[in-house]
Amino acid sequence: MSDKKQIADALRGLADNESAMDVVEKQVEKYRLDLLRPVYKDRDELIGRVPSFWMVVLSQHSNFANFIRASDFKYVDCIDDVRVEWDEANPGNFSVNIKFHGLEGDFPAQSVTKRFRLVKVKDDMKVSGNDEDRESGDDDDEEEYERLLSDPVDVEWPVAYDSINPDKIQDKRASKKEYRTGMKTLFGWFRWTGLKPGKEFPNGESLAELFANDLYPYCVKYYIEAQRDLADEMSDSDNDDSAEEPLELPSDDDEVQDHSKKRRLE
Amino acid sequence: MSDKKQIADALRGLADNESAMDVVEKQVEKYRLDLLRPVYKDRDELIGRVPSFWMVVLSQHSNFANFIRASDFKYVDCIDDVRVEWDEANPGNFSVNIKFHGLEGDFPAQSVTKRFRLVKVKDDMKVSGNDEDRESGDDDDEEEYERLLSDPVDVEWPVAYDSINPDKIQDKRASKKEYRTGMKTLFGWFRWTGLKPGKEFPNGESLAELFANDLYPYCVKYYIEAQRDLADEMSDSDNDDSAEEPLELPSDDDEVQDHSKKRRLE
Amino acid sequence: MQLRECVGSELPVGEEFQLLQLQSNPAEVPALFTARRSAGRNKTTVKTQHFFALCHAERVVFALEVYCYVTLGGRDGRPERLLFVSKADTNGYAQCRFSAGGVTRALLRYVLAINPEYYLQRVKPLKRKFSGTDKRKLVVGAVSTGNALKILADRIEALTTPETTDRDRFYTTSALDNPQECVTKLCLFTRPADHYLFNGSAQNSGKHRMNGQQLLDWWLHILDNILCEQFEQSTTHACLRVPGEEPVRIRRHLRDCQFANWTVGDIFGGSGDSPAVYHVPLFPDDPKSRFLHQLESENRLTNTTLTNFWTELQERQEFKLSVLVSVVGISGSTKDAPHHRPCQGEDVIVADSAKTFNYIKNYITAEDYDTEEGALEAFANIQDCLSYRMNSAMVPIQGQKDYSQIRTDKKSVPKEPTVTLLQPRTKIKVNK
Repeated sequence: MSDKKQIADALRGLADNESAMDVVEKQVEKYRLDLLRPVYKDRDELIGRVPSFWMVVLSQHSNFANFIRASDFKYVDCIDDVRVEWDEANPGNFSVNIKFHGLEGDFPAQSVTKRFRLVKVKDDMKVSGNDEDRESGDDDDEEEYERLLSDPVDVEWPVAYDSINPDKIQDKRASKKEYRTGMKTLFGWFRWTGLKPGKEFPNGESLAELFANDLYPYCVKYYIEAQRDLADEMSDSDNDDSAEEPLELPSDDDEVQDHSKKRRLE
Repeated sequence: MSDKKQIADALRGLADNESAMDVVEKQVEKYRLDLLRPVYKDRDELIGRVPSFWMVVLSQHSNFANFIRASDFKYVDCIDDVRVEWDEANPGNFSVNIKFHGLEGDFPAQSVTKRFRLVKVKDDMKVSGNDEDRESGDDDDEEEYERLLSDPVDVEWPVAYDSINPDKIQDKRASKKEYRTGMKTLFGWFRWTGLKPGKEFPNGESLAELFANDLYPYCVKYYIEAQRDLADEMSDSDNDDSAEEPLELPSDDDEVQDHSKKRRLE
Repeated sequence: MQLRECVGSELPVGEEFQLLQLQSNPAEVPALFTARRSAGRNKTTVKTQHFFALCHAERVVFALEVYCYVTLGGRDGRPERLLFVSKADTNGYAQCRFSAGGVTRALLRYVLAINPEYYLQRVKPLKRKFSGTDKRKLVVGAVSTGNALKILADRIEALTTPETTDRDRFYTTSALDNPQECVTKLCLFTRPADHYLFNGSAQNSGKHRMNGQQLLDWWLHILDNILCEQFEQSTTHACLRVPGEEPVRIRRHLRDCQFANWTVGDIFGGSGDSPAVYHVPLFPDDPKSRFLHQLESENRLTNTTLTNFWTELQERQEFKLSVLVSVVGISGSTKDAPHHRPCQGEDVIVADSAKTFNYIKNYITAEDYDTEEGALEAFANIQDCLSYRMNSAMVPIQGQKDYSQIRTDKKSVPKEPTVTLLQPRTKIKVNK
């Protein structure tokens, strides 16, 4: 019995230990961003002196293109600067600032900042309904998860998008299709809140994370990839199919039995 | 002209900035391991009180099995403890300590520590041959990359492995096949140096990294997953359709999603 | 053979369509068939991917994916081209009736008319030789980001001449010694499913779906037609394999075929007790290749015979559930020597990298087709992408076929057939 108790205590101890690790990881993340802040600041300044830097980065990134409409690239090419800033106190919250230059008669130059905040939500979706057999008040064990939310931010849409610009659509009902199309553009993303799934910019959270975790941190790497002298050099993501990889025949001496050759190694 | 100079200077500045980021990432990694060290220490102690913890973790981890021979699992089940320790001064270097209990008449109880060190190597493989048209001495721009190396460490092999135990094979030439088979076992891994590709344990570096970056940090998660499987709960990988799905490495895009924050060390 | 006429002849008169022909840059790849260790490795295989998408009334409505492998230096010295038809699909959002079978036949006819030499120009080699190159002047993948930035800085200041003038030396070009003797093979794998190229399109009630039997009949009809029309009767044979079915039953599937040389089996050679590894090709995204990789991981590569291979394959998930699946192949010579050379910017868009190819293709295959909106969005995106990014457009096609005459013949022109092969694409867009 005391054996069992010992094991149970150890498992509970491991649960606390897991929480301690989470705390460490958050602290490390804060430390990391504090150290990177001045380095990013220098970098932003240097990038500003390289013509078309962000145009090159954003137009060559294949995943970015999956989020927005192809027609948006006319305005993506107007992006002169992208900056991501993380809150000092709470690095889960961040803002994405995008600077556009204008297009005569179609699109005004502007600088737009969209803020994202990480909020804790009780996981009421996974434990659906059936609250009867749970003591209320004892919420400690309820799973919490974190979600990114945002507020809509003002942005001036291109004139060419008038027909799909939600502010200019008079009869929302008759123009439902146009409204939805507008919401799928990069400009629709600035309205994203995270609170109306299915009705706003699709995967707005993932696009925010793409800026914060990929595009901004690795922009120089992407810039260089786009400048390669041989465009067709394989990048890791091109290798999309394992089925056609050549097979490795066993060497003659271990033809018969030889169990674990390398399979798929990380 | 001065325009061109300005851009060129900015690009060179970005090169320095990249180096500064690498320095930050190394510093962060050190900070992280320093903070985790006491947490890992507590955890090691708690894990020691959970019977068969490592047996459960190692036998349920799908990738670990790909590195060693199926017959090794008899001895993997003897593993009572696994610890990874990173050098305080240089976290690229680490040691993996494995404690085995014995098997009467076959395998002695023992504790084995294998040390790995990260060394810088000039990239002489990618630019093959033809060094004539390059000034020697001016090596500054030559690509450097990092490689994991190790020294062989003593381990007592099971009696059952006598026929493939390199120390007991008399005629190396006649028993080439047995020798090679022995090198592919977990015990062969303890001899791995990283200097004789094709002649020693295959992918020894990857197995070291698997211990350091996956098995040890996430062992509690794997333990819990294994318990869930026992409880007959379907995990994603048990899905019926799995046979249909191609074995694919995660694409870059997934990576962004999953591992999020951490900027990978290059 | 012009793409416009060829496809237009199968589309309804009075209707306007647009066709995208996307093509990868030819690239040398490892051999399709694993060679014995003892065999010399002097073959060269060049792989090129074709992707066609047909649009009607501002909707993407049909797509077809074909790989072409040209192999040089085979045992008898005869060049070979092998067409692997990997995926075809409709989504039911067309605003008029059209025959997907007719379009498939026309597109295969078009690909068969392409001169194999066309695929041998400016080929990306299997391994690039950078020797003799001053790497410090060339921005390639092996150069670190930091050093690449310095190279670019030097270039801007014109301190170094960019090594960009002679990029062609990083590609190979070859000719066929005896193009007349080129062997043509065509193969595909049939397995019914809800969708392959148009995710979620099964939810459209307008999409006609076929079971395994119907799908096989549909393909046999197309291939039989192509065999009679385009191939030398005497030197060509065609094969059908249905794992799990007796030869007698397999022959029954062939009873309506006109071509004389249909047999039971496959075109890859080998007897029942030969190791499968040497006679099963490694096609992309193909269950047979995946099974070979499984055998590799289980160390059964060299001791699994063809007979066992097919028996075990049948046990695998993709062949189970009493769904009729089949492997169909053609091997022989075409009546006319293939002579067509597609023209960049006119009828084909050649992507400069796998990345660009997928970038464009994803506008079609990464969309959701559970509602019509997907078909409309895919069209709008592909059109905008081509015009803004590639300074290009799809090929306009006028329907020329009088459908009124064949309307009664329900059997040969299914309403809106689903043509599905192989595995569904996984959606690239991230859904959280």
